[in-house]
Amino acid sequence: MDALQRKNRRLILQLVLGGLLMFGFGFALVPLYDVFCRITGLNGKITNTGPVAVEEADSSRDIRVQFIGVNNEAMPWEFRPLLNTVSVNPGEMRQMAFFARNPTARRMVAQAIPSVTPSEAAQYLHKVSCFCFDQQALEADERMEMPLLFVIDKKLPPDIHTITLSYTLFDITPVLPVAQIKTADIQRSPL
Amino acid sequence: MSNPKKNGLLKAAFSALAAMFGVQSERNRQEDFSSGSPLRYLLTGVLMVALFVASVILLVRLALMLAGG
Amino acid sequence: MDTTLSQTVGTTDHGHGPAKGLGRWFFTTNHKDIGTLYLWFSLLMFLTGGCMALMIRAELFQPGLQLVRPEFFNQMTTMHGLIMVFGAVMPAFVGLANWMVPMMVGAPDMALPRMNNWSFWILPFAFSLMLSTLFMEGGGPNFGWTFYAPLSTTYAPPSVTFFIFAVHMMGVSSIMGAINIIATILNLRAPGMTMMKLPLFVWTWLITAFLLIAVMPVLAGVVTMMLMDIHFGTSFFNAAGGGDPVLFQHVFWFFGHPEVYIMILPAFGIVSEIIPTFARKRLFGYASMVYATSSIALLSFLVWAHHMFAVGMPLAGELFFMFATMLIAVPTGVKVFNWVATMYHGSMTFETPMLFALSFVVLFTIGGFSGLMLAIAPADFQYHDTYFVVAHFHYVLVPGAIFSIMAGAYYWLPKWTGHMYNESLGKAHFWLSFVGVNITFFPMHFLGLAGMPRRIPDYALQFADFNAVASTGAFIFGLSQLLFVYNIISCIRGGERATDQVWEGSHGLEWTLPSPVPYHTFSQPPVIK
Amino acid sequence: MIKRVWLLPWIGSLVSLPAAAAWDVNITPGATAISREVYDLHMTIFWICVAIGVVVFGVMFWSIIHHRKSRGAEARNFHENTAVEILWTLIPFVILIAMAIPATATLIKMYDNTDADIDIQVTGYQWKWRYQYLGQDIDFFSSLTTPNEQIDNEAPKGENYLLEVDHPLVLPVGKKIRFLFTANDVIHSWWVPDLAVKKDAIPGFINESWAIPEESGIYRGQCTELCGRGHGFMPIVVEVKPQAEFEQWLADTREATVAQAASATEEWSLEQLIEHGEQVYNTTCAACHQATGQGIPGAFPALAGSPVALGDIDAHINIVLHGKAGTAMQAFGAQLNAVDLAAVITYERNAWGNDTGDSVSPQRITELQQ
Repeated sequence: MDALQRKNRRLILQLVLGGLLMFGFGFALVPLYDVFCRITGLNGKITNTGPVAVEEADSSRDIRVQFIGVNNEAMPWEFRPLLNTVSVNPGEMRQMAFFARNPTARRMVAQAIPSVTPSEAAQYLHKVSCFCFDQQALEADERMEMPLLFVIDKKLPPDIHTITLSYTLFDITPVLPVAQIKTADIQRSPL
Repeated sequence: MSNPKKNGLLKAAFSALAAMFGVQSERNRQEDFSSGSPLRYLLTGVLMVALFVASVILLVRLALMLAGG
Repeated sequence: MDTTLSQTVGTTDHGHGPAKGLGRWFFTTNHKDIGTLYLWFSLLMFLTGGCMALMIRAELFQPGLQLVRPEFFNQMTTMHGLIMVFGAVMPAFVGLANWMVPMMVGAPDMALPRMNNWSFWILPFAFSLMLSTLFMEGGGPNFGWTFYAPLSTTYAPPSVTFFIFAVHMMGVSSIMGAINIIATILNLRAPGMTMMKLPLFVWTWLITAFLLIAVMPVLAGVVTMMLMDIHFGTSFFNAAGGGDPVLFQHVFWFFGHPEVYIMILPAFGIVSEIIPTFARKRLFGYASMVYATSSIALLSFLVWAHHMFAVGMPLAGELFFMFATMLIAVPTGVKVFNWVATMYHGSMTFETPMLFALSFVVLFTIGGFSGLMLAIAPADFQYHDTYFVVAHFHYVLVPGAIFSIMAGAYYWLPKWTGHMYNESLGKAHFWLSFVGVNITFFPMHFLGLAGMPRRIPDYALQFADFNAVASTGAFIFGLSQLLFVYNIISCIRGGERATDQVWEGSHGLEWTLPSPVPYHTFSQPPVIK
Repeated sequence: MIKRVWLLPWIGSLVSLPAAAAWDVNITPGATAISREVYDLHMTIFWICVAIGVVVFGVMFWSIIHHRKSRGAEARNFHENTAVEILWTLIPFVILIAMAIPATATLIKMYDNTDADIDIQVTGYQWKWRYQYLGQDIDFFSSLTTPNEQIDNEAPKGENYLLEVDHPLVLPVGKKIRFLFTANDVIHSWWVPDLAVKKDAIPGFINESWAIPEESGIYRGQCTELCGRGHGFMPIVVEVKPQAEFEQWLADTREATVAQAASATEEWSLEQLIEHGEQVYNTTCAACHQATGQGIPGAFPALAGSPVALGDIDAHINIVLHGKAGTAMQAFGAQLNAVDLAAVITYERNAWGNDTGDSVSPQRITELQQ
C-alpha cells in the first residue's frame, strides 16, 4: 500500500501547493489590477507622471476639461475648483487651482483622490504636479489654493472632446492612538 | 514523415478546441485517453484558452474599429 | 461505459461495524458516515436558510413594512444567500460525492479518511459562528452575500470580523474536501476502472474539485484583504488610501463565477446518472459531456465581469466580457440537448428521481435562457440588480442545484438505507415543490423587468400583485420540504425492502453492491471487465 | 389521482398571468432612442430563447409522451452521433453571433462621447441623491417624501408610494444630458428605466452616462445597489420639461436660493422656527433619530433628553454642521441652508420634552459658517 501512499502524498502536496499559489494569486490581483488600470484607464485612474517634456500645443483641437470637487463622508472642508471648465489644447501645459477651507476649530489633514471620465481618456491626462500627490493639512479656519499642473497627451483619441477630472476629498486626520479611544467611538454605527 | 511529437501536440490542440466547442466523438476520446500524460492535454488546454482570450480581444478591436470609423 | 462486473463483492460485513453511540459520528473516518453527516447538515442549513427566505417573502408579501425593520431585512437577505450557497448546496454535493465517488470508482474509502472527518466537522462550527453574528451588537452581516466594499468594510457592523473568520473556515473545509476527492478519483480507482469508464458524476466532481482548489483560496484572499482593511489600516478597497472598491468586485467575481459552476457541475453529473437509468438508455454523447465540462473549468475564469456591466467599465472591457460570456454559454447550455437526446427513443418511467431530473432539465434551461439575456450588455443595464437577476439565479439554483440534490437523494436512498422511499409521498413532494418554485420565481421575471430593484424591504404599488403571488409560492415550496424530511426519515426507519439493483435501468459499480450497502465496501478492489 | 395531478403546474403558473392593471410584465420602451433600441434587443433575444425553448421542450415532451415504458416503447441503442451534436451546437452559435452584432452596435452607441448640452453631477448619499447642475450653480438634495405613517401602514399609501421626492431632477426635452456619477459614502447605483441609464456611483471615483429624453414627462427610478438600511427608500424622480418651462424652472430655482439666503437675514420667531424645523427634521433626520426623537438603541442616539440637545448651543450647532467622524452623523452644513439648519436645531432643542426655550437664528448659522 505504501506505493499508493507515496503517490497520494505527491498528489496532495501538488494540490496544496496549487491552493497556496491561488491564495497568492488572489493577492497578486491587486498589483495586476493597477497595471491593468494604467494600461486601459479602467475606472479613471490617472498616471502621476511628474515633469513631462514640453511639446508645442496642437491648436487644431480644443478639449473642454471640467473640474469637480467632492467631499467624502463627513468631510466639513469647503472644497471647490476655482474654474469649473477650462478649454485646453492637447500638448499645452495648464495651471489650475482648487480652493480649500477648514471651517472647523481643529487642525485637519485631507487626501484628494483624482478620477477621470471617460475612462478611455484617463491614460492621456498627465498630471505634472498636483495637490493630490501628498496629504494636505489645514489649521483651524485656514484657507488655501491648491495648485494643479496638467497636460493632455496629443495621442488622445479623436472622438473625446470633454474630460471631467474629479477630486474626492477624504478626511485622514490621524485618529487618536487606539488605546485612548473608547470602544463606542471606533464602532461605526450599524447601518 | 509524421513526427509523433508534432502530431501529438496537434491532436491535443484539436481536442482542446473540440472541448471548447463542446463536442467530441467517442473514438477521439478513446485515443486521447490512451495516449500520453494528461499534463500535455492540460498545457495545450491552457494555451488554447490563452489563444481564445487573444482572439476575443482582436474581435473587440475589430468591432471598435468598424464602428469607430 | 458499461461496467460488466464478473463477481459480486460486498462480502457480508465480517470486519468491525460502526462504533456505538455519538462517538461513531464524531470520530468516523468512514466515507459513508461522513457523507450522511454532510447530507444531514446540508438539510438543516437548507431549512434554516429556507426560514430566512420565508421571513423575506413574508415581509415582501405586501407593500409597507409589516414584520421587520430594514436593517434586519438586509441581514436576512445576506444570511439567506450565504447559508444556501455555502451551507446547503455545496455541503450537499460534497456529501453525495463522499457517499458515491468511492463506490463508483471501486475504492474502499476516500484517500484521506481523517482529513475527510475534519473537513466536515469544521462546517458546524463555521456556521454556528456565522449564525451567532445575528445576535451580536450591531447585528449580523447586512451587506448582501456578495459583501461589496465599502459597505462591508468601513460601514459594516462590528460582527463582520466573525463573518470573515466563518468564511475562512468554510473555505478551508471546501479545499480539504476537494483535495480528498481528487486524490480518491485519481489514485484509488479499482484496476480496470480507467478514466474512460468513469461515470459522469465522478467526472463532473473531479472538475468541480479542481475549480474549488483554484477559487476558494481567492475567496479567502479577498476576505483577508477585508480583514486587513477593517483592522490593520490597509486600504485595499478604501479609496482614501489609494485603494479601489471596484478592485473588490473584480477579485470577488473572479472567485464568484467559477463558484456558480462549482454549484451546477455536480448537478449535471447527478442528472446524467439519473436520466439514463429511467430512460433505460445510455447517456447520449458521454465524450462531449466530459470534454465540455473540462473546458468549462478553464473558460469559467474569463467571464467574471459580466456581473459588473454597470460599474463603469471602458467600452473595450464591456465588449470583451459580453463576447466571452456569449461564446462560452453555448458549449455549456448545449449539454441540455444531450439529456433530451438520451430520453429520445428511450423507454421511460417516471419515478420521483426522474421527475426531479426532468424538471431540472426544463427549469434549468429557463434559467439558462434568462442568463443569455443578461449576457447582452446593453440590455443588462435594464436588468442588472433587479428581480430579473434574482429570478435568473434562483431558476438555475433551486430547480437546478437543489432539485438535482433531491433527485440524487431519492435515487440513492434505497441503496443507502435498504428500503424504498414512499413513492406517492415522493411524487407529492415533487409536484408541490415544482408548483411552489414556479409560482415563487416566475413572477420575479416580471417584477425585475417592471423595474423592481433587488434587496429592498419595501416596494412601490405597481409591484404589489406579483410580490403577493411570489410570497404565496414561497410558502408552498417552503412547507412542502417538510414532506421531504418526513419521507427521508420514514425511508431510513423502514419501508418496502429494496433489491440490490433497486432500479430496472441502474448501471454503474455502486449498484453491484447489496442494499443496504455494508459499512465497508470494496475492501478488495472489484474486477472490472 | 396521479393522472390529473400533472395538470397542476400549468394552472399554477397560469395564475400569475396578467389580470389587473398593476401587473406590468415588461421593460419600458422608454423615452430615448437608446432605451427603445435596448427594448428591441431585449425582445429579440427573448423571442430567440422562446423559439429554442419550444423546439427543445417540444422534442422532450414528445419523447416523454411517446417513449414511455408504459406504452411499450423499447429503448433504442444509439448513444452517440457527433454530426447531430455539431449541428445543435452550431445553430445556437450562429444565432448568438447574429445577436452579438446589434448588441455591439447599441453598446458602442451608448459610449458616445459627443459634447452634451447640460452636465449634471449626481452624488449618491446614504439614502438620498444630490443633483448639481455644473456651471449653473444649482445644487439641491432629493429625498423621499413618502411619510413614515404610510410606510408603517398607519395611513393609506399614496399613488407614487416610495417613488416621490421633494426636489425632482428637472431636465429639458430633446437636449443631450451628461450625468456624472459619484458617491459620498458607499456604492449606490442611479437607474431610471425610461432613460435606460444605470451606472454605479462609487465613492472616490467618477462615472459618466448620458441620455437625450425625447418626450417630456415624469420618469421614476430607484437606487439599485445595496447601500444599507435606506437602500429601498432613495428613489429618483426626473421631470423632463419643454425648453421654455425648463428655463423658467432654472430662473425660479435661482430666485428661490436667493430668497432663501435673504430669509436667512429676516427675523424668525421661536414658533416659526419650531414649525419649519419639524418639517426639515422629518425629511432629513427622522431616518435615523426616528420621528419620536428616541433614535434606535445601540445604533442611533436618542435626541429626546439628550445632553447635546439640552447642553451648549454652539456644540449642538457644530455637531449638526460638521457631523461626527467615525459615526454615521453626516455634515449637514453642506446639505441644508442656514434657515433649515437654524429651524431644525431649534426644533430639536424644544421638542419631545426638551423645552429649553432656546432659539437659534439663521444669522447665527451664517456667522458660524463664514
